Amino acid sequence: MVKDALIQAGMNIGWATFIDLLLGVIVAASFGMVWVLLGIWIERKWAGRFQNRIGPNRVGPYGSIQSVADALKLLTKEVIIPRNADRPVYFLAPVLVVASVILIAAVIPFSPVVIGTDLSIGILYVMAVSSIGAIGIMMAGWGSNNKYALLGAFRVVAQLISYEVPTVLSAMIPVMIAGTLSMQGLVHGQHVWFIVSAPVAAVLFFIASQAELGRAPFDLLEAESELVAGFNIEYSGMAFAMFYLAEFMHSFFVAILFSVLFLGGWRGPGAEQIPFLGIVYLFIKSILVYFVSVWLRLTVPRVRIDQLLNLNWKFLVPLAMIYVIFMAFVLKIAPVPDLSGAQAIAAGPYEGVASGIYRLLGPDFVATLPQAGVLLLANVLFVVVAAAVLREVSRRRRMRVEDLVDETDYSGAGGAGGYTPADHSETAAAR
Amino acid sequence: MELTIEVVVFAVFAIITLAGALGVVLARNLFRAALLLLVSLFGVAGLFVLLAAPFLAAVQVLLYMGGIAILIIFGVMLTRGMVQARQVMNSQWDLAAVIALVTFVILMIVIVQVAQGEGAPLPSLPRGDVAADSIAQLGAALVDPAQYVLPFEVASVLLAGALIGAVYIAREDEAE
Amino acid sequence: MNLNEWAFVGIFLAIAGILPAVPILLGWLLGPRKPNPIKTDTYECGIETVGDTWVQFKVQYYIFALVFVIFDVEMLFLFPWAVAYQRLDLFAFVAMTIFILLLTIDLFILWRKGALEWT
Amino acid sequence: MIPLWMFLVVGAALFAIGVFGVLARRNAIAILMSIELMLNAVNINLVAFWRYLTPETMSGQAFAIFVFVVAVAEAAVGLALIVAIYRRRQSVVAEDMNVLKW
Repeated sequence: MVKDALIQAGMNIGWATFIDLLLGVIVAASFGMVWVLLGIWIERKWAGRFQNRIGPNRVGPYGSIQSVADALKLLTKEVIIPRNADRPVYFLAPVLVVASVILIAAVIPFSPVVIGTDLSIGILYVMAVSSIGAIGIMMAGWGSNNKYALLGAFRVVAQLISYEVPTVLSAMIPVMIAGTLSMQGLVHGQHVWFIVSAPVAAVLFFIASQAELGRAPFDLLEAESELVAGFNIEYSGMAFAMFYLAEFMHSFFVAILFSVLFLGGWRGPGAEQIPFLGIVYLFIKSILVYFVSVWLRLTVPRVRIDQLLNLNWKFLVPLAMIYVIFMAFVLKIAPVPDLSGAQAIAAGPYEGVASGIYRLLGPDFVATLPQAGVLLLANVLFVVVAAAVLREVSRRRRMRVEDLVDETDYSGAGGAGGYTPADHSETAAAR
Repeated sequence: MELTIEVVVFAVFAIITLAGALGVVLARNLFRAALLLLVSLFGVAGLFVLLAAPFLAAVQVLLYMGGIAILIIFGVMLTRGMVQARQVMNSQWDLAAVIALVTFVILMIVIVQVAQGEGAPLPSLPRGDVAADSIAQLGAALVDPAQYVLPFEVASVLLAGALIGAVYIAREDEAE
Repeated sequence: MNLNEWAFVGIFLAIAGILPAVPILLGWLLGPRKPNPIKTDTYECGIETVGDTWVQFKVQYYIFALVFVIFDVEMLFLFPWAVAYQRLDLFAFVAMTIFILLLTIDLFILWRKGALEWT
Repeated sequence: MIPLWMFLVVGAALFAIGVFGVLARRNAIAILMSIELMLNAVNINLVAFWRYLTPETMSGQAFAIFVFVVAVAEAAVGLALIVAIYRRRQSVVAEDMNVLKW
């Protein structure tokens, strides 16, 4: 639209394209930044309610411009640079961390027509871009030249890269059903929401992505109520604010991502016809997901680092891998149906109950329902079997631990199956 | 050859790649060298995009920058006594420079000869477009018994072996 | 392939770098700058810094990174396979099952050997 | 469009830089990084030839993927060896690893 207007105004085609793209980029990129100002206020209000207090209420109506005031305050604060800091690395780190989050906005499908750019590798692009954040954190740890910052950075990076495995593996299921990596393609492929056809993947993705955010209950390296801070200990003023900003922006983007992957993105009644409705639907879904994530953050106690890593490597990753094979198998039994027949019925000349239902609910939805039902049943079966196996495994382990405790044999450090204190947490995680 | 936007973008990524690579080789501080390796790898990802292989570009970022580079940085930290070396190059660095230069010159001669050769000169335009569903084609080719399924399974054996072996080597010996 | 969409990503890359850099720069310009030796000292809860910054790290960090990288490669194979999955035959399923099972078995071996313990 | 030889020149230059790094650096991890550079140079060439000569098949991309696999395996085992040697000898200088030298 802008491009055509500019070309009509007599501008060179190349420049018109460039300005068109630039405008799109600025809108998409600042979306996150603007959201943060609002989102922080919303989250603080929620947190206040959860903890039986009011939350911010001084600046503006209901404290709604508190975040703006905070940002202005931070602007006037001194940016303390540690004497021994590796300066270029020290200042590049927050930039890289924020950039890695903002870049996700480029491929978020807000509605059938509103999307930054619909890359053919959409979801892979998201995963690739967010994996850069780990490097930014590593740089922050190194650049500060502080042993606690470096240690904290190591821990965060170990957490981030560990949980990347189940995140990506569970995102593989929607890709498999929709048969595309493009974000719009994933939304278009969801005639029935993927949370129905692949609920286990949705749960896995939600847990793993919460850990990737580094928020409670997985925020052990910041742990503001217990430790001083993690990798960002030497940062102050605006430089620190950037890490904060990245965290908030990321948590909302992950909620959007979850909605796109599992809750049908912008899908909803009438979204195809009125693109604006799509944006509203996506926001409602994302806010709901975001609320659940904040809810978890405010009510679940923090995990220990060994529990964190055990949960990932001994539970989520094996489960996700077997689940991928399992879903692949089920998809061979119940392949994604051919939708042309359903559309023919809906558009067909004859009247009747079938054609009426097809028209009312949408032909694609009705035609996909049986397959989604089969997938749902298979998922339930998977959960039942997995739970039975887990119960059995943890029962055996518990018995072994009890036996060993009876004999008070604590000597077996290491070795296959030997009792180590870590086994306690393992049983806890398995339960 | 005129100076189109594509050529400019190519030049930018080529310079990023090569400058980063030079930095890796020359940097005193090993951590900085690892960061410059990231820069170089990013440049290569850009070249992949220009070559219509966005999947490889994304994998380059996800796997090389987010995986191998992190692994290397962890390795650097574990041997941190060596991060800041007094002497970066060994005694035969001058010889090494000559060999590298000779390698480059020979490769250049080959490229120039082939580019101007009569048999099959290097094309300046791609022969045809990449299919729109190239990623799906790639996936199909990897598990196609007529194409790459054998290397594919061998790759999994290699990875499995490398994982067990590397963990075994890296772990502290329990006997000591 | 449409290079225009990648031009978008390219410009986005630049903007994504500028957006966080500007506030930091502004903060640095607007805020006070009064460094003193105690303020710019390495922060360690008020105690003077002891020893070198470069404490020895546990090799366990490296082992987790190692396992992660191997599984990252697995993902690299899984993505094109998942995209193509609908049009593939049963052989493709078996091939990928073998691939994934090998790595799963690997993970279990490491687990049994205690390489995944954080002690 | 960019002619093919420009990609080949970048690949060649990257490879030569990698060769220099492998031969000249003392630190074993730096040598490993240089090897990664060389593997990347190979990948540029593979993908460039694929794009210009056989874009209708997926051979170039498939080969590039297998190069990725080799790069990962090499980095994983190589770094593990270096870490183990460092623990034993407190050094990662390639010239110091001369137990087998006669």
